[in-house]
Amino acid sequence: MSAIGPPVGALELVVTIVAAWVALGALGLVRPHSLRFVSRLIFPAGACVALLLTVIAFLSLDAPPQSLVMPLGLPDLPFHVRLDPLSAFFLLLIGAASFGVSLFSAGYFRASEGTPPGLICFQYHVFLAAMASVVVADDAYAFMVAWEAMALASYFLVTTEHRIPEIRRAGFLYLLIAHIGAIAILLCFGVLQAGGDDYTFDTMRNMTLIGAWPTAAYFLALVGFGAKAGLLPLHVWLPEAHPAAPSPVSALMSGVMLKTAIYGLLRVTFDLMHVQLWWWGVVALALGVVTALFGVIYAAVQTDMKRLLAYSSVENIGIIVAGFGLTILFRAYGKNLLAAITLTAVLYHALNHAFFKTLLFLVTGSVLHATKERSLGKLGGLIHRMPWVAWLALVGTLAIAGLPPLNGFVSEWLLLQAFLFTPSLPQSFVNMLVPLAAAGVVLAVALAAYVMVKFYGVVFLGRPREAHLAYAHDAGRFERFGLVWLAAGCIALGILPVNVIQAIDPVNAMLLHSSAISAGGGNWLLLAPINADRSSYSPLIVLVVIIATVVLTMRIVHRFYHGRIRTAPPWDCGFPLQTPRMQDSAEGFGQPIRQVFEPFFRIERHLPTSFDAAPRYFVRIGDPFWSWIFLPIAHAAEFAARIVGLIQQGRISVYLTYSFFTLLALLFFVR
Amino acid sequence: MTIASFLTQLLELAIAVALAPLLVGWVNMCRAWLQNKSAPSLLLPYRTIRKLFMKDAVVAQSASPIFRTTPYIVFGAMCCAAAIVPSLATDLPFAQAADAIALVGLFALARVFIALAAMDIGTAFGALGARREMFVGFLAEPALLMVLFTASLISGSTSLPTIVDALAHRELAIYPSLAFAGVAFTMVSLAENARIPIDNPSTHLELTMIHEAMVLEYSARHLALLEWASALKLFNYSCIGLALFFPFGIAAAGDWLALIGAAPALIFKLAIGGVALAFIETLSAKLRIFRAPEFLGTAFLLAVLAMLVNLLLGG
Amino acid sequence: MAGVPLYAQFINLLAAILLLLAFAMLAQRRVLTLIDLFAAQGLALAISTGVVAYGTSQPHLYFSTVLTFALKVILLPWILHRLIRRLDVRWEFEGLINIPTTMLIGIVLVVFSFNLALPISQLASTVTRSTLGIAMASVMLSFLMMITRRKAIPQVIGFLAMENGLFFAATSATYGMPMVVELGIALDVLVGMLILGVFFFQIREQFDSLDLRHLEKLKEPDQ
Amino acid sequence: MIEVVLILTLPLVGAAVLALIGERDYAPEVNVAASLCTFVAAAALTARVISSGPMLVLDRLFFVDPFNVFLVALTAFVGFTTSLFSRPYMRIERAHGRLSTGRLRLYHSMYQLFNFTMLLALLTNNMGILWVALEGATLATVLLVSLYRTPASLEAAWKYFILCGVGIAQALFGTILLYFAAEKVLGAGGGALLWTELNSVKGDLEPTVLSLAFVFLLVGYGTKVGLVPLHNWLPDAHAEGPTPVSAVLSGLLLNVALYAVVRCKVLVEASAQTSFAKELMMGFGLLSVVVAAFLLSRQKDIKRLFAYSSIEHMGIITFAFGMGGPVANFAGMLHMTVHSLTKSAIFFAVGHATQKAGTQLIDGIRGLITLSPMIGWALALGALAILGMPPFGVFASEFLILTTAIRDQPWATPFLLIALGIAFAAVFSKVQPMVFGETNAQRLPERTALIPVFVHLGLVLMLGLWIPPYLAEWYRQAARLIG
Repeated sequence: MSAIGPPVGALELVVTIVAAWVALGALGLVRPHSLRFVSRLIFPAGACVALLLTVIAFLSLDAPPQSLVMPLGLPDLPFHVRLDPLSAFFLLLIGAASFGVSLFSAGYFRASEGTPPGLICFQYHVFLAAMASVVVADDAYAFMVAWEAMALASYFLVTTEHRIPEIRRAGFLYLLIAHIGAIAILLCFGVLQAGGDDYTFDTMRNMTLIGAWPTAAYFLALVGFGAKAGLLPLHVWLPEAHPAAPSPVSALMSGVMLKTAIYGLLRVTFDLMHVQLWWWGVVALALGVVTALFGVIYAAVQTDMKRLLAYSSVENIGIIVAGFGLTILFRAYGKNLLAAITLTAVLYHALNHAFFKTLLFLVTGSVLHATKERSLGKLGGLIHRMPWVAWLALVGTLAIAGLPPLNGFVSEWLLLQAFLFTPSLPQSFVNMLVPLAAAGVVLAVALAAYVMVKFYGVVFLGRPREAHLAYAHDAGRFERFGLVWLAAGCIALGILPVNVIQAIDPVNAMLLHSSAISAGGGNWLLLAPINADRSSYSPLIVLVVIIATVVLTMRIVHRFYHGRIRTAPPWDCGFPLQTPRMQDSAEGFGQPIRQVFEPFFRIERHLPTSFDAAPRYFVRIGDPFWSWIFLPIAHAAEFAARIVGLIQQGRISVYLTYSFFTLLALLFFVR
Repeated sequence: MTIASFLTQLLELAIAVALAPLLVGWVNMCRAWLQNKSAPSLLLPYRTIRKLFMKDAVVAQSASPIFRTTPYIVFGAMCCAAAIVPSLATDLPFAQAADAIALVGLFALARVFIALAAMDIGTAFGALGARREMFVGFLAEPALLMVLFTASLISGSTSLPTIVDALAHRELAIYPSLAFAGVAFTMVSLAENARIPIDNPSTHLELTMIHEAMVLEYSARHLALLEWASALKLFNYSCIGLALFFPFGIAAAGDWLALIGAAPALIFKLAIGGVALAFIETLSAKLRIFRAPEFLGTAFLLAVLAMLVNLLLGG
Repeated sequence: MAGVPLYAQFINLLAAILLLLAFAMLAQRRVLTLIDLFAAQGLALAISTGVVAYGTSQPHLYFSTVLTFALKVILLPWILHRLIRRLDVRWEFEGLINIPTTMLIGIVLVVFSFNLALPISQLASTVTRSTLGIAMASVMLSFLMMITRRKAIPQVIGFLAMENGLFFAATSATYGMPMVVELGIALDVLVGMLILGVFFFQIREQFDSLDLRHLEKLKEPDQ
Repeated sequence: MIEVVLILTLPLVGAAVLALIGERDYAPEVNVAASLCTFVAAAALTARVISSGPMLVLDRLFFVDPFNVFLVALTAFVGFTTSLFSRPYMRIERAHGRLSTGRLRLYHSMYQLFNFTMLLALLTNNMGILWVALEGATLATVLLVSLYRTPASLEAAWKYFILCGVGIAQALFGTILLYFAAEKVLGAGGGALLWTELNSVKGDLEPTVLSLAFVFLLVGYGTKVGLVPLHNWLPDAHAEGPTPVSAVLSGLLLNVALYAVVRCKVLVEASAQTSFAKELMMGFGLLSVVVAAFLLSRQKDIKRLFAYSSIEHMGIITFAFGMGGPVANFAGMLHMTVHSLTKSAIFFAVGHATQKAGTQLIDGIRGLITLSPMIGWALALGALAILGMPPFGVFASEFLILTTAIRDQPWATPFLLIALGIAFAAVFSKVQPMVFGETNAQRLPERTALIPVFVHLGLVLMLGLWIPPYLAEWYRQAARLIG
């Protein structure tokens, strides 16, 4: 790509694209109730714009930073925008994922009970525009505006079906946590700005913080961006909001929006600040691993397919943040090469997650449309009814389960490699600690496979658990395009890691002044971070070999024996009565995990007794963080409010007494 | 890569594929002896496979293409794995393409597919088996990875040939961490190969079976491939174990004489290993399925401990 | 008080009377007497203004003397009396706190405001500087009175008495504010009084009593 | 010069005319016309001040500088839009039989009078007149608050009158002390209360007297600003008065009172070299923010809810002015502007919402967006704007305030963080069900006036994304003025 070089005025183009998205959205408001107008015209157009963005971002990945000053913003603080490798990478992510999602949406949205389609289209495109602006913003104010616009747009999208109380509640929770996080981020910028003369990121880059200020900034950022990314314990909104939203929106939120939080973390920690302390890294690492384990364990016991995916997003974010912490660790000890490798893993995983999680959420959308069912317990056997969706979903499933030769495996491979480098760290305490983290990550990855088998198996395989599933229809044309694009992305990212890493490398150069591939002994075929005989991986070869063996075996078998096949009903083990309901339900499949991790769950469970007139089994798995953190806070606030409320108790003489004593107190204070 | 090393690669692959059923036969034989039964023929597994290939395949109506492709994919994955693990020699060009982590990935790939295939029919048994298999897997996999990590921390590499080189052809050094790793590895491989105490390959008792429950719906060539694949799996695991803990006799790169000597060494080691496996299976009793996590958890912790010990005592 | 001109001494005397009256109002139970006391206070205020005007020969203060007299001695008391008669509320009323305690608090207030005003009075250029403290004290006392009264009218009288204190501060401590300001103030007081008159009737017709206990509905709901 | 006269006379004339023609049913239009003329005059004045700097008119009696001229413009503008809104609103009220024509007459003339007093307070150069005007504003609004003559409204008006009366009395005492200190420097007579004069000699005013005076002034005017714990009149008055009055009360009156406080603060800070004025204002500000935030979560009545939010924002502004410095003052003034625009817009929307639902109780108002999307969106967006959501202007000022605070007054930021969080939770959790969900609202006899709402919100949105350079310049001058 470096051969072509960045298009002239790439940044201007990006800004135009953002404007174009907003304009398209506004166009949707012209005829808010005409579904065909919106879905046949605007969403495809938006998709084209997204594709354009992808191309531009890709071309300007290794371009020198360009910046612009918009004629908007505060008087002393016009909006600054900047296009450097980091933002280019995330623009690439946004563009690529949203291309697929927009195509899908063109076929997805129906006239809904809640928000009219035109309005949805508006909010949707504003959401895209906001995400793009977040990553190009180059001053605190522009960033915050874009950031909160993103939150607002997504909030309104989440509450599309606003007549359902749960959805309203989810939206509220989401916006609340987003807002608190935003305030934290804002304060973080306040610290970074360090009384400099304005709020541009350049000023912050030039400031050198002293004393406890850097730590304050880092932790404010961790809280603020963590709240958006769904880091423990601020993840509670995520499993509520993602299922509530329409599937393309959940896809965007989970696949793309969470990454903007990662972007923010990287930007603040490595670009705006010059010092990184090793124990910041330890904190992030620990948080990440705990989040990952928590997320995947909870995903394993979910019975709603979108909640399951939401928790799996929590897990992936946890892995990414763990990698982020490791990067800080290496960076703090000046091991820039290793830091670069880790950072590559982080970015790579972010990109991968953007693809496969988006894909899977869109798949749930198609399933939802085809069956009107979200509960895993009522699905099954869809591979026969909707083959397109099923096969594309299989790609996503294998990818997210971290299996070679797909993309999920590559990033996890890199991350584990990075973990194996820790012995070179000078501090023995960290040396002891990191292997534990590695073990945690590996455990999370292995569990992810469990979860995804559950997801795919229960939804698509087996026999339909409900009669009406027989009428399920496959996805439409636009939807297929979207899904195919994302699946293709998963495969491409999986088998061409070397090229991808080369593309990402400018980011390392920018943030860590080091390169992940400089020392690598690999070639286009062979991915070798340090040198080929230390560790190397070539998915292409693996893929070829596997396919070769498979084909060969098939040939041989059919050649020397025969290909005769009879079909028969499945073996009933002597029980003549076999109904689809006898298959494992989702609860059933998650039950071992629930048994093992019993103490971590808040389970309310009702087992039927043999005397029950109408026996029914019921289990709900609650998030313990509610009772650990959020409810106490809420109660404390209520209590405080009640106390404060006593001020206002209606008697005028009491009010007069207040003023009187205020006066006396002040008078006493001044003399 | 030179043509020679390519040949080595093919040779080793061929040997693995060929010898795998023999190992199974040998283990069953030993076990029969230890249990004072009259032993089945050493070649029984070959006969079974051949018989199965002859038969007509029966596939359930509700089966999807996944069900029918899975045996080939599993078999393919196992072959790749066999190509990575240095059993005879250490100059394996293919091992460049996939290191220890990829090896675990390949095992996982096989596991996931076989589990999906089990769920595909939509019988209670299939799902039950799949669930248990994944359940065993989610603890066994990390443990295996940790064992490999310990080794790779010692040798500073994750590519198996390099590890083996480091362990085999350096001057002899005592690695206390490998003791832990060894125990952990043994436990893992028992679980992974559907052996007592986790699973019992020679029973179809619904309450206990794991692997058998998954392949219940398979017949004829599909079943044959799966059986062969699991034999290969056992073979691979044994080879990994031997390569990590008894790496002696494995030929270094381009050392033809050593290669000649390596084959008998391998067979000898495998024979010993088979006996050991039979012993373990005979002496230990099948665990309840919910004891499995404790068993594997122990394995996992031991493996992690091995890493820590390694870092503490500098390997 | 040697060296201090006679009129100044006279003003100080009036100041003392003013404070005394403030105390008396604080202690007073019967509303009619309260009104008379208020009128008396207004008279003292008017006289003191006049004396200041004479002593410092500031003609515009004569004007405000007349204004004060007309407003505080004649007009407001008259309105109040009319109100009382029209609403026929000639009750005795109970304060929230009993009289002795109120007086005690009052004395504390007086001491407080005296030594608060002391440093300021030191650097006042006017001869009648000590009156500032007294003015402040009477403001405080009226404030206290407003707090302790439970009925509407006495509270308003307290309010007006507070205005008296302010006036006194304005005229005698600082020899009068600029004319326009005084006019404005007077106007406001008058209008305020009228509005209050209207109010009393509205409150009466709503609650048929002027007891402020009826005016305690709006509060924070305590759920 | 002529503009000043016009600005002051037009409302007076309007009041007189409306008092005469009250019964006619074109009275609302007259009201609108008067406000419009005032607004035009104010615009002309601002234009002049921007072009040719501060000016003194009518022998130093009136004084126009950037600081008060932007408030004048704001006041006139919001006064105008509110009159636009009150036209249909009041008609609907009459149609519902809650008001007689006689009351409407009172309402209209008092509305104009109220505008007059506020403009006077802003324009005058004389601290005494400032006091008089504010007292006048109280008197005018007391009658407006008690317009419905319900027990509740009477009670509210009574509390409003007594508390503000007492407070304003303290302010008078403060003014007297100010004069007392000034006359020694400037000599007795008119000059000693002119702000310009005081400002020119603020350095040599007697610190002890001034600090004492500031206490009285702060308590006095602070009562009208609604600073905790002097705020108790505010929610009642807002909740019980007619909605247009609530709109102007929290949109304008609070600003004007705060303006008075700031003027005094300038003098005191210069004379008393201590920072106690700053500390007092910051303390009161924070206290108001926190207490209001907690009280927000207990409201059942929608107008009370937004009244408390006004207290909270006044607290924020006071805190900003307390911190001082160019950025904080800039932010404070920006916040004044956006708050009054947003809050009045919200009250417009709330007014129609309550009319549609037939109740002020939050639980009674549901799913506005389904019956009348415009009102629903207005309420939703307004609430989000007032809660400091970008890209609305409120966020711009809060951004500046918070970022300044964490460097200058780090100790204060936790309180602000908590307060803003709680306020968001409280308000939004109440607004969301009112906007979304199933509805229970009914149609209205008269067309609702939502243009003002969206004009205001549009302006606020603009201020969040782009502040016109001259406006910015203007803020900067003002910020410099008040140090």
